[in-house]
Amino acid sequence: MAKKEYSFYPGCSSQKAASASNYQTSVASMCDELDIQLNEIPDWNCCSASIGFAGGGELPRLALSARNMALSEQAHPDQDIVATCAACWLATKETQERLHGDDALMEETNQALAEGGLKVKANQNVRHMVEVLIEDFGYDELGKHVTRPLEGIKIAGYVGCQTNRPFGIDGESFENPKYLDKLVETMGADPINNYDKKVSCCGGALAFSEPEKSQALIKDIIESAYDGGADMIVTPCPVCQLNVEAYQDHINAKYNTKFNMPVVYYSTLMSVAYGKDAKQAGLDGQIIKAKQLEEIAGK
Amino acid sequence: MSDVIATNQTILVVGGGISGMTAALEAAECGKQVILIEKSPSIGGRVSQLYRYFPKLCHPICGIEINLRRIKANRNLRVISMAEVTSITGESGNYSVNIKLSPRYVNENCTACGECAKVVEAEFDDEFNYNLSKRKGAYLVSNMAYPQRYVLDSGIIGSDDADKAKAACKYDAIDLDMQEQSLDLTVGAVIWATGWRPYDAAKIQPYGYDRYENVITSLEFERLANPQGPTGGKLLRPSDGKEAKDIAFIQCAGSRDQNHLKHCSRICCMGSLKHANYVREKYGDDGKSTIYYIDIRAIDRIDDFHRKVKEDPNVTFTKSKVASITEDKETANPICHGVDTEGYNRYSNPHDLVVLAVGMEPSVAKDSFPIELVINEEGFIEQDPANGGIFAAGCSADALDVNRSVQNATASALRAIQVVNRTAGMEG
Amino acid sequence: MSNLNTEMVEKYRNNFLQEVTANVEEGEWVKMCMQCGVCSGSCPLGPYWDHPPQELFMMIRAGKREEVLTSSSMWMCTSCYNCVARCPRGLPITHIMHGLAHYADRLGIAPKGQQTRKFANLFWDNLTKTGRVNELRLGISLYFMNGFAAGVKKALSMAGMGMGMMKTKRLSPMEYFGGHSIKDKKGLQAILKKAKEIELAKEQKF
Amino acid sequence: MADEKKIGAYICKGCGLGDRLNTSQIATIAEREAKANVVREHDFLCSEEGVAMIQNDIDNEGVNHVAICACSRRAKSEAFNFDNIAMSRANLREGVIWVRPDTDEAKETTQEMAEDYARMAVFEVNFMTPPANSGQSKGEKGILVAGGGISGMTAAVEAAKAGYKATIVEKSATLGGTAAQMLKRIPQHSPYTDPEDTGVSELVAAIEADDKITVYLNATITKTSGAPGRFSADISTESGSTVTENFGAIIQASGFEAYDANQLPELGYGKSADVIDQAGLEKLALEANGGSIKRPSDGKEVKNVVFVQCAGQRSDKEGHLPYCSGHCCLTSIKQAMYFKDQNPDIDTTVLYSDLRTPGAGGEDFYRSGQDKGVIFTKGTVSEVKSSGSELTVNFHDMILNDDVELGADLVVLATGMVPNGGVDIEAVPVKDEDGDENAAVEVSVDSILNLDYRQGPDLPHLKNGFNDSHFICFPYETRRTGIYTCGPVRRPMDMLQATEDATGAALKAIQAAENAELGRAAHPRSGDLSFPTFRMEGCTQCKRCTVECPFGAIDEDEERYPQFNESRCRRCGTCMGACPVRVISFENYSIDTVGQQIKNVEMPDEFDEKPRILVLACENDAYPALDMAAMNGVEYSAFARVIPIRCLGSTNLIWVTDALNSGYDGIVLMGCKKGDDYQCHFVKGSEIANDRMSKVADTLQSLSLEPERVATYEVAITDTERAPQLINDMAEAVEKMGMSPFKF
Repeated sequence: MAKKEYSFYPGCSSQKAASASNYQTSVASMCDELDIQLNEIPDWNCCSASIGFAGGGELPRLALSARNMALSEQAHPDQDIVATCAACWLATKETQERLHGDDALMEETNQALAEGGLKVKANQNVRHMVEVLIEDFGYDELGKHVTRPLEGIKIAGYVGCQTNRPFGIDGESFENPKYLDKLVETMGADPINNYDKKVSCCGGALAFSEPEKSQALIKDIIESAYDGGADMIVTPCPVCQLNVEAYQDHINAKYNTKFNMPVVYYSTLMSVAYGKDAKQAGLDGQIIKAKQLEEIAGK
Repeated sequence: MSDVIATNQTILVVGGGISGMTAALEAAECGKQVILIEKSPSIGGRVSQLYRYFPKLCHPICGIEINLRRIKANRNLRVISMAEVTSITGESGNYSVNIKLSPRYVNENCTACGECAKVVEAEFDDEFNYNLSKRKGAYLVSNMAYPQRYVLDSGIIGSDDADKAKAACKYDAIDLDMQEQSLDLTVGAVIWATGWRPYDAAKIQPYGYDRYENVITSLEFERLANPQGPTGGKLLRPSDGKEAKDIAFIQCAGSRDQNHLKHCSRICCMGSLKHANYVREKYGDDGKSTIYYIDIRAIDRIDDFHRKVKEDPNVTFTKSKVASITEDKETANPICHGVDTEGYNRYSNPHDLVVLAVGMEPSVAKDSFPIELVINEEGFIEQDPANGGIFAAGCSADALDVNRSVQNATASALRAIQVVNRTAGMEG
Repeated sequence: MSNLNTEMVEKYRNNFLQEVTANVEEGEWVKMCMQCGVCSGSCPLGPYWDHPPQELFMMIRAGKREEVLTSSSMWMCTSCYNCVARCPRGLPITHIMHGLAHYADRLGIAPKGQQTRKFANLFWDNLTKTGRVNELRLGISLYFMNGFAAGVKKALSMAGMGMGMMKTKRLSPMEYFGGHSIKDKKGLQAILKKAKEIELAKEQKF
Repeated sequence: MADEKKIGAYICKGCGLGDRLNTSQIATIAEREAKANVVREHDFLCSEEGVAMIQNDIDNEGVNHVAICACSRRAKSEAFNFDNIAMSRANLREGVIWVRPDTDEAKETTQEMAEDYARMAVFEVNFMTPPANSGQSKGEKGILVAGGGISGMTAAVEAAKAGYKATIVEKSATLGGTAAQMLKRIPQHSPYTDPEDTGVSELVAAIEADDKITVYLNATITKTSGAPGRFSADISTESGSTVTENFGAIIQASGFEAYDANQLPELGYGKSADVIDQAGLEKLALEANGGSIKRPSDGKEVKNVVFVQCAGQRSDKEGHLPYCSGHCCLTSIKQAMYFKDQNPDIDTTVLYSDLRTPGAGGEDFYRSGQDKGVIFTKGTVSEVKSSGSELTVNFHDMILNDDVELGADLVVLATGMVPNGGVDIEAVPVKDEDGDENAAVEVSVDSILNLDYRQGPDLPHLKNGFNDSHFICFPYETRRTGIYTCGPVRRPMDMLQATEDATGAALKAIQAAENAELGRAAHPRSGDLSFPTFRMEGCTQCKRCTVECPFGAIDEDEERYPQFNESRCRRCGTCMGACPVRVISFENYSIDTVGQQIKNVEMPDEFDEKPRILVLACENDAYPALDMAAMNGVEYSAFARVIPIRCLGSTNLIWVTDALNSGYDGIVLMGCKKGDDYQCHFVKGSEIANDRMSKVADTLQSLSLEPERVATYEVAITDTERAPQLINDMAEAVEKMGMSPFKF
């Protein structure tokens, strides 16, 4: 297969020494195996996720994503924009939809961008990395690269919210998307069927501002993974990953549970299955070590 | 089928449900030549699968019995089953229609003695019971089937079962060499009465029809309630065959929802009120019904039926569109989650069984009509001069209850008669 | 700030729905709600809302301006989009909640101690400074946003997590000094400034 | 039929009949005992050859009475379908071998059963004559339409389009009815977003342009007599002139009256000029003539209007309407749009309890209303107060659970439709304290049709004054043949439905006229040519037939003898059952056709321990139920002899008495559900029969027989388990009571 190039929007959390830097590491290894070239959007900015709304009004927030699209149009005009972060993808895709749905908004946005010497058409496809994998490669192709099948590992596919709603991955349902399970299967591991917290919310950004409420949600997400017999959880979203992994101590303390459930990215699984070592797979980024993966990666 | 005679004064009725039957009979009883075609092996349509009608709680097949007698007695009316329209060309007063006839593998000799069914072993999902049970590969659609003739499922053709069936028939009624046939008719007017199909409940993802055994549709519930149905009239839930006594009815399952059907299907509220009656009929005070609704649409004089049910202490009305259904892993009880909007009360109610009052979707998809017609966004055929001599009857025209379907079908019969009378130059 | 509030009260007399329609992001959708309640039932933090979305919509129509804008309800939105996905009338409920929160914040009548409100503001300030979010600064300011004592307490309680993050190189002390930023900060800030102007100008038109 | 009677009996040996029964024995009985002239057996009677064999006897052997001894009369009816002959069916398959076990011990009783049925069939047909057109009809085809509103105009126009003459009689000075008082109507076409032109002017134009349509304005129908195909109506105009015209059928489109909102003082009607009903708003909208709508009290521009749904409707309160008028929600949305389309800043609030906007268009229109800024609030209104120029609506907000005082400068009450259904001829007379009967409450109401029928001047009401049909599958089956109602007089409805309804009614009217000419019965025995006749010399003028006929088909002539109006008759036979002196009969159904069957059952000697149970089963429901029981392989007593009857209402006591006298041990009567939700296709048949049977007790007493020997049941067509059970129950009861002493 020929090299595939995309205009890449990494997002703040994927930066060096940021909360999802390990995600970025594994994505890089995965792409390397699949011969994907990610061309970073020069000087991209934060999308304000879905929490910037208090300070930023509608237009300012749209302008943020519009700027990224404008920069992408300049740098990589004929490439699809690809994001690995759910929030980044959603914010950008939403902006695109809104701009095309409302000429006045498009006009105003460009007025604003002009101040920065930019102009946006917003015609590039805005896609999540998972879409690239499923649509541009397909499970069969992805399977062909597996050199170390993740045999015997039971994995709960936690899709979460923003990679799933309101857009979601084409052909998947909001309530029971199956793509993570299929990816898990493709990598030779065992998906947890009827994982009923699959698309439940982890509290998102409110994990910071409403920790107790959010941790109650996170608890259910982990519990139900254990109920399903999972060894670990896989997710496509940095916020989900951080929230579900990082607060397990607090939750254990509060609810005296004994959670110690690794939470990894699909790209981590794939890197390992593709024969990358622990570091390349970003396994060193696990607060809760994914031992089974390390073993395989160590082989 | 070469013996089918039709002229530009003939009226073709497409669809043998209550609307098609009515349109065909009313026209034929005015002395018009009518051909009624039905896709399935028997006419009767969806109403023949219902247990009772609202608001009288009388039995649909009672009316069908009368209609069948009218059909048998009427020489102007010809019924052709297993027939589908493939194309219509021409104009008002002169249409050429091509009809595809699927093989029944059983000819007019059949006496419905049932010997073939006895020897055939292969079983298939019984579509008449919405696949809640199995039927033989040689079968009579129902005791009310008309034509009262058996059918061989094409799935057994070429198998020993087929030969066994043929051997068992003393009347040379089984013809395994039957082929699909094509029939060309000239007709003056067409009444389109292909009716409706239940909206695919699996698409309403939050309700988990495809994930939870004890979430069923209102039409499946009709079969469960019916003594002739798969459970002999017992309200047994699919997961464990236990009697369901605490039953939830969810309105607007697919209706009034831009994610599914935009329109209100009209019949579902009354249907669920009727179902609450079934629950009382079966269990008395031991039964419990909960109706989750947005607006109860018991329109016009039948609102008294609604008010009667409201007085039943065992029936709870909750003004809420259920947000989601989960399943209790131990009991397999579906749990309805949502908010009662009258005063903001959250609920998570477990029930023995959840019945989705699924919406009404036109049977024929907007883009697959054999001739261009004026069809509204909802997929129903509008009454429009541009449709020429083609008239919708019943649920092809709108989401209608039986009573209104029959009125509408009767009206359509007159519209068709106007066309053929004009072509016959009979005015004045 | 609150004079803007009184200004708006004047402007829209007793028609709060019109005010929302004009000034709140996607506010024109509020009138389309048919009170089925599916949004309220779908919300992950539902139980913590004093008034769930469908009720807020009804309150807006009923002109309960103060109750709505001073409510903490819309600040409970986690942006999970469950309501949006299920709404039979296609209301962009998540955005309407964001819009209401933003509007209340601008009018200066949003609940003072509301944690999400503070965090959201911090986040915005943080990202607009450098163009990118600086997680450590955000985190630290987050701890201290309720005052020093509370901050220390919270910082300690979160220390475990913080350490975990640092050990795994997913949080770096170096961040506090400088850290990530875009090159064309000026350009970005100019863009945002202009965007805000346009928005306010539009508002005046109504 | 001039040529002499020749009976052919044909015994089928197919479907296992040949293996299970001794058919040659049956043939012998048909010939020797029942005196059939031609008797033939056939291996496969419904086959082409079998049918040809019979047809040949008819064509060449002069057979004109045919007894088919094979399967149920409900089966193979296409095969056994011969012209101009009398035919009976002996049900040996569903009625005998399918309900009896195939065992040696059962063989004898099964054979007896079959022999009896064969004998019965031959005797039955022996007493039948092939019916022919009575020739009563005058072949009138014109349609009389009472009422010139949307429904009436549509009915006339649609009938004319089909080539039939139509005459509209409208009591007011103009056509158009209520619709003509409206600015616009609810949309009837996609995209269902805006009110449409009422369409009244087009209809009026179409009527004026059509020479097939005659219109009488300021006119009423002062007398209607006759029957389908020969109605005669006196049409009197205000000027005093009266013309008499003949018609084939009648459509009653007498519409509705607005509910009197003065009965809603709590909602401020009558107290403030600014509280109006929906009709009132249409008036204001028309007056506004495109400009802004002004309120009645002071002509001030309306800035804030509140619509109160279900005003005096859907409630059991004294003076309120118990039903929903169906159109009001959509109408209020339409009327709110009158304001919003004119000026979006006008506040329009609809207070509802259930918003009812069904069907394809309804929801779109609701959405469009919201889009235009109409506010919908689920609330129950307790009071509308007026203070000076301000109105205040007090209501409970069901969603916010709040008691709210809402200001308004105009309040529109969505009050309901009151049918203009004429005199309620069945209104129960009320007794005053002296016990004298006062005439019914409704007598003050003007009659619509002034029928000179024995049973009263108008159509019977069904409920709440509506002339609706009770049937779901047969909405046009009024109880006066050839007279069809449509529009809001039969049930509350909007204009779209009224239009559909009127078109359907037009078809039924045309159909009634066409069939009357051919002497064919109307639904449900469509096509039946038989009609009742009576032996005048025997008649005692007791009037029971004229009183009991569910369809008011029988009048009384000058000498007070019953006068049968064939085309008004539905052929149920209730008159025949009612007649104490048994002088009424049909060519193909009479006291004898059934009596002979009862008589010709072989009655075993008391000591044979073979009781005989007579089952008279309604052919519409009970008989099919037994057939389907047989298809399901349900067994029942071999001692039962089932006779299908047209309606339990046709059951004459003589059948019961004769049966008891001739030694039957038990009698089971199976009719349809009676009462409010009756399922009897002849409306009153089963009910009347039930009253009649209450007198059987006396008969039983006089014969000193146990009352348990005669049982009457309501049986539904779905009772495939229960119906056989009822027969077996009787068999058991008989076993307990012992055999009847009346076997000779």
